[in-house]
Amino acid sequence: MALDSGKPKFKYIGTRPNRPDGLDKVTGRARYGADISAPGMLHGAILRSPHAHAKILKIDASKALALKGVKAVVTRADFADGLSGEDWNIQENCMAGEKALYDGHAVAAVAATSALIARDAIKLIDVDYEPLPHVTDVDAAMAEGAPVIRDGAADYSVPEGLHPNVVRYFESGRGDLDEGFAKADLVLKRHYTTEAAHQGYIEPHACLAQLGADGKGELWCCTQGHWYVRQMCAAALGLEVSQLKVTPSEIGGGFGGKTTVFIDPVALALSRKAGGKPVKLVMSRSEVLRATGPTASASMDIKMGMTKDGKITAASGTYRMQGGAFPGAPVDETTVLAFANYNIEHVHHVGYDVMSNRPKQAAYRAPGAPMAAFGTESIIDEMATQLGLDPLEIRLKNAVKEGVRATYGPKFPAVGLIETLEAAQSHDNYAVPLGPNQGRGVASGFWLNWGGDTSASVAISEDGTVAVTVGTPDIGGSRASMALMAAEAFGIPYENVRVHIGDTASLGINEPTHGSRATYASGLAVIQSAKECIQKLSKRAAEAWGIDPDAVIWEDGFARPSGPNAGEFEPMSIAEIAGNMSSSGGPISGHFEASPETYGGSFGTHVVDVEVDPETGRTTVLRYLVVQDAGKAIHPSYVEGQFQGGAAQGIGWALNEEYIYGEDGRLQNPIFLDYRVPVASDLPMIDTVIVEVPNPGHPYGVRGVGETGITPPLPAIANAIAAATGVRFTKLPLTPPRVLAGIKAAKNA
Amino acid sequence: MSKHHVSATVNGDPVEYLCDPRETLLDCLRDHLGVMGVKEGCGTGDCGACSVTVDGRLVCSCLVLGVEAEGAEIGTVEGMGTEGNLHVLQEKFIEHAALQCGICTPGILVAAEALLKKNPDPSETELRYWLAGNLCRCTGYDKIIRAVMDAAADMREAS
Amino acid sequence: MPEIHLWSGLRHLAGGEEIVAVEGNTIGQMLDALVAKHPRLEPAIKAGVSVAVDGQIKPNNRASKVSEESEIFLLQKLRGG
Amino acid sequence: MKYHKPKTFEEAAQIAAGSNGVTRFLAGGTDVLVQLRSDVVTPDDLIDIKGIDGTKAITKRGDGGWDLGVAVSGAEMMEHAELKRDWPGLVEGMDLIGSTQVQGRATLVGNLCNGSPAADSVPGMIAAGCTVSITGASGTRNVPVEEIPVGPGRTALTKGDVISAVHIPPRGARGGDAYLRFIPRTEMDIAVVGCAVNLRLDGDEISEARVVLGAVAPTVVLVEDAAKAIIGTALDDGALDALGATATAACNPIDDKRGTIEFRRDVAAVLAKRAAKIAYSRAKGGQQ
Repeated sequence: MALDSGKPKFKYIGTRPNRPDGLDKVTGRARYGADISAPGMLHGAILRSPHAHAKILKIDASKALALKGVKAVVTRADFADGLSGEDWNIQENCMAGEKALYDGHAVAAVAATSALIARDAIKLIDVDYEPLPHVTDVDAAMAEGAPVIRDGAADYSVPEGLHPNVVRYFESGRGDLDEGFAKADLVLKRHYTTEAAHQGYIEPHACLAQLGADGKGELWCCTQGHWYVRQMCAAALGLEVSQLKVTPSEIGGGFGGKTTVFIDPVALALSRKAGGKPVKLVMSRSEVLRATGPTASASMDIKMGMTKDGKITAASGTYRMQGGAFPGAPVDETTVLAFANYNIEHVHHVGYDVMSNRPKQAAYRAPGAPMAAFGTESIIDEMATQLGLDPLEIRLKNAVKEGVRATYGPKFPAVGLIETLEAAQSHDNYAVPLGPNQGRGVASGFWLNWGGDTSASVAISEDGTVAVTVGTPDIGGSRASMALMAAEAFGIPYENVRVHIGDTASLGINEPTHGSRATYASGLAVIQSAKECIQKLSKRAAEAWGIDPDAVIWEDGFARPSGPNAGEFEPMSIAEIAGNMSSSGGPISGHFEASPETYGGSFGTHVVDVEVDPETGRTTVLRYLVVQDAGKAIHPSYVEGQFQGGAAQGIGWALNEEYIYGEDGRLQNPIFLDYRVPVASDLPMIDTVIVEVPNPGHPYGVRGVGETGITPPLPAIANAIAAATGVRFTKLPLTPPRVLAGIKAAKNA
Repeated sequence: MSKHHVSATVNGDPVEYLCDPRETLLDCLRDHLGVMGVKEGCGTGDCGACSVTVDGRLVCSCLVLGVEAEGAEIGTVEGMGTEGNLHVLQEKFIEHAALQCGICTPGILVAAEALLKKNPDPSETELRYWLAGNLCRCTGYDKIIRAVMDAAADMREAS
Repeated sequence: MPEIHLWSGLRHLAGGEEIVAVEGNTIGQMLDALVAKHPRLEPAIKAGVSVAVDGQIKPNNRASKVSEESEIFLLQKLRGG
Repeated sequence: MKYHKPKTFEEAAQIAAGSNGVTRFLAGGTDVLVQLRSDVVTPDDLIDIKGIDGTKAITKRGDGGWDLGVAVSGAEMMEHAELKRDWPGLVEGMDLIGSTQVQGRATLVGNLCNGSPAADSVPGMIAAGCTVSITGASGTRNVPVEEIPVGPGRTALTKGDVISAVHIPPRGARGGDAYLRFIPRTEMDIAVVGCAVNLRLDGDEISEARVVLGAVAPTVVLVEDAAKAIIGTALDDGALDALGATATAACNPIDDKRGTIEFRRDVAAVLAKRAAKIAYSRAKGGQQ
């Protein structure tokens, strides 16, 4: 259901045609990261540290090298020297140097003539480790006496006196907290924690790499951003960036986790060492869970003041987040977004980015926002309950709208939070009567979205069809959206547009498909490139007619004289102009290169009903509603798909997904059996409402929609469980043992 | 290490391959026979991306050894339908936008086809439990369930 | 002169000031002027900041124009996800 | 790793006895292959027993009991209407293991030999009073299922022993069984607690019962006190409470990634009561 209100009528935008890659994907023909081979190809395997923290004293690969079929062994010595900053972090994460920093950290790699030989060979590499004390919990990692992951990693922002594991510090806010809390009738303070969750894409990282001694290389890999891959690999290996060409495969899910590299530089290093033979490297699932980037875990203290009628008078939050053995926990996003849904005069945030002996965190769908929402939306809900107020009403009372100053400083442009709250309020799900042990939870969420470096090109073919090349890998159907936008711009059928994802040699630099930016930024780029083409096409028609180009208009795929004064000419179709392209001045194409900044944020509100078994603590999700502002839904089915997918991931994070480390600092659940993502029978249908408050910064009003959807589920589920059980839970995930213990404790209290 | 010679059929076509006894049927299909619609998501039978049928029985090809397939009839997504003659399930998956990244799609199609052969009129709950071993991280399953239910309805009508 | 609003974590590096007026027609010129006025801010600006100009967050665009009337906020460096 | 495909159990036992390294028998392979892939166990000799006659057979004996071949999969058990009617709890316990795909391969004996205290099919087999035939160097012997597991991942089988058949007793009149397990999700997890109950009625009263718990001790446990708590009762509230208390008391669990000690004790009681009610209803002819 789209809530459309008197905006321009579109011919293609908003329809639901078949996706262009559908046929490939239902027939098994689509080629993902591990699906490509090359003549003479070797297979790689990586040896990983069994220790959470250990000095690497010596690596002896002689036995591995003696194994028949082994062609190369690489260690950190085979990578470039002298890196700093994030380049060094990424290199160090791909291959350990002096220390193994977490369970699963790569320490050496092998290339051999078969995958089995490579796997056998890594077992023959002898590594002398000196185990060191380790720490995996965020609060423990910043406590006095905690093992130091790496001295000197802290940046300018960290005040004196903090543990060296605290590497970045944030403080922001406005107003006067004391004054704000003094105005409140109710002040509540709560401690919340969330565990690290993994993106859980079903396709493990995979690549096929080839690199010669001349520094020229090619890489095929599954990634959200191949220009990032190119830059990171070039840095890690000391290559000139342009000498490496990266081609993205079809990608089997990313959710932020494929915006960086883990194995690609290793595969290139192996290829170089093996005399330039191509090397295929594919992670196993346990490698994915142990050694790629889950999100950060968080420990948070939230305080909020509210008047009797539900107006928030002040709020403060302290956020401690660990993002593994490197700087980078998304505490900057967490602090910015913490209270951003609401109009609060007195607000203050403090954030700590903390290192621990865990894998380097990577982006995960709205990085930092779900944790922030868990704190804020949980405490608001508890206060609403205490004050006897409706959870949607209390949010409406405080919701931000255009012109309101955000908690992070600037004023909001047009945004759709209120519209999502109202749509949730009037949805049937909000009125369904609940039975015993059932509860309803509500939460809202926000993601700023993103623009970023964007380069695209649109080329007219000889028959008047259109080839679009964008640089943002298609994870969730963006080729369909690009084709729709191009079709709309040209006024030609959707089927006449073919969208390609270009390799790094075919376009200017592009940021990855991240920040919910692809449909906004690449879409904008496609529209602008199409407009450039239309200008050129119109000019060709004008020249053929011998009139001024300004006297030509473009309509529904035809150049037409703009009016009787322009002359009497039969409209000229795109096919006709294209057919004469070579004889009328040559190729016609349009380009776009910029970093668009007019992305609009997307708000969402979720309503969930659960039932909790009071004897086992198990939660069943009965029904789920996602309401979110899409600005303008280009292909509504894939917008709904983003809403539903984000909700499902959030439900998993809320209920059962977590990184579990043992006393020994090793990950205890590096397998889908125990890293428990939702299965089909865990979930109900996920109802959706697309709200459309157009983004004035996009020609068709688009807002990114990919990330917001994972933000509300954590608190929405917790709030629903609180309503069902009468017990407030502040620690995620809400596993049955945790919920049952809470119910028992409340009974005994 | 001696390799085993295996003769089998894949989607009705006779095939032969040599395999190490440690190689799974999944490895053999992909690496020796080039049947790339079969995907490895976990290698432990937890994700279903490698679903195939062996003698009509739905299994994870990562939990079958290549050498065990001697004489077996193996069915993969490549055998479900061809361009221009898609299986109803394949058509409905496209129509309902029941895939995003698509990596789980071949396994889910094979699993759904196996269900509908056994039970042409499954309830939503039966379908969800049948597909519980096929993880999808993109869609939240909603559109997948709708696509299969719709395909089942069409197939019942056609038969 | 455009005025820049600093987030509170930066204020101790700017002599306690919350709003700093600096010369500049672009974000880049303005940030350079800010560092010239308060050198202790240099590492923070170098580490990367996002700049909101009249409500629009510009993550990394030194060439972007600003004017006397612009409302300018510095934010922590934001990244896509 | 060497792959063998013997034609008889005697041959299989000889290969195992003669092996100098690690041996594994392969039927469904749903544990063996996982261990192989994750480098936990790479056998030197892998003995595929599916080439042996009868390993896929489900046979009703003259006494009304059942003999199951060792390669009969969970799916084949579920599809066998008569077996399921006789022993719904046992069959459902098997059916709960893994996904539909895993059901296409997984077997009772594999689940038993894996030695996990959380094995879903084992409580039902023990509650039913199943035995297995073991073929070894000294011939074939018949052993109650409860004597097979001796610790986590360990069984009473010795080198050269291979389980060659499963025997299920006759259901008999007015009997019913049930198996319930607790998992965090709805599917695909390892049991955090499992409980099987098998009972027989005389009138409204329970005359025989066996109660078995899984995942709450180093092995699956047959809880005689729990059976005593309900024998001679009509499963009234008092009997159920006593059943729950004895189930909790029989737990000797650990805290691990799947559950806590306290949770396992509590839920053992809950499942024992729920499973007993289902078994009782089935014994009365209910369809539950």
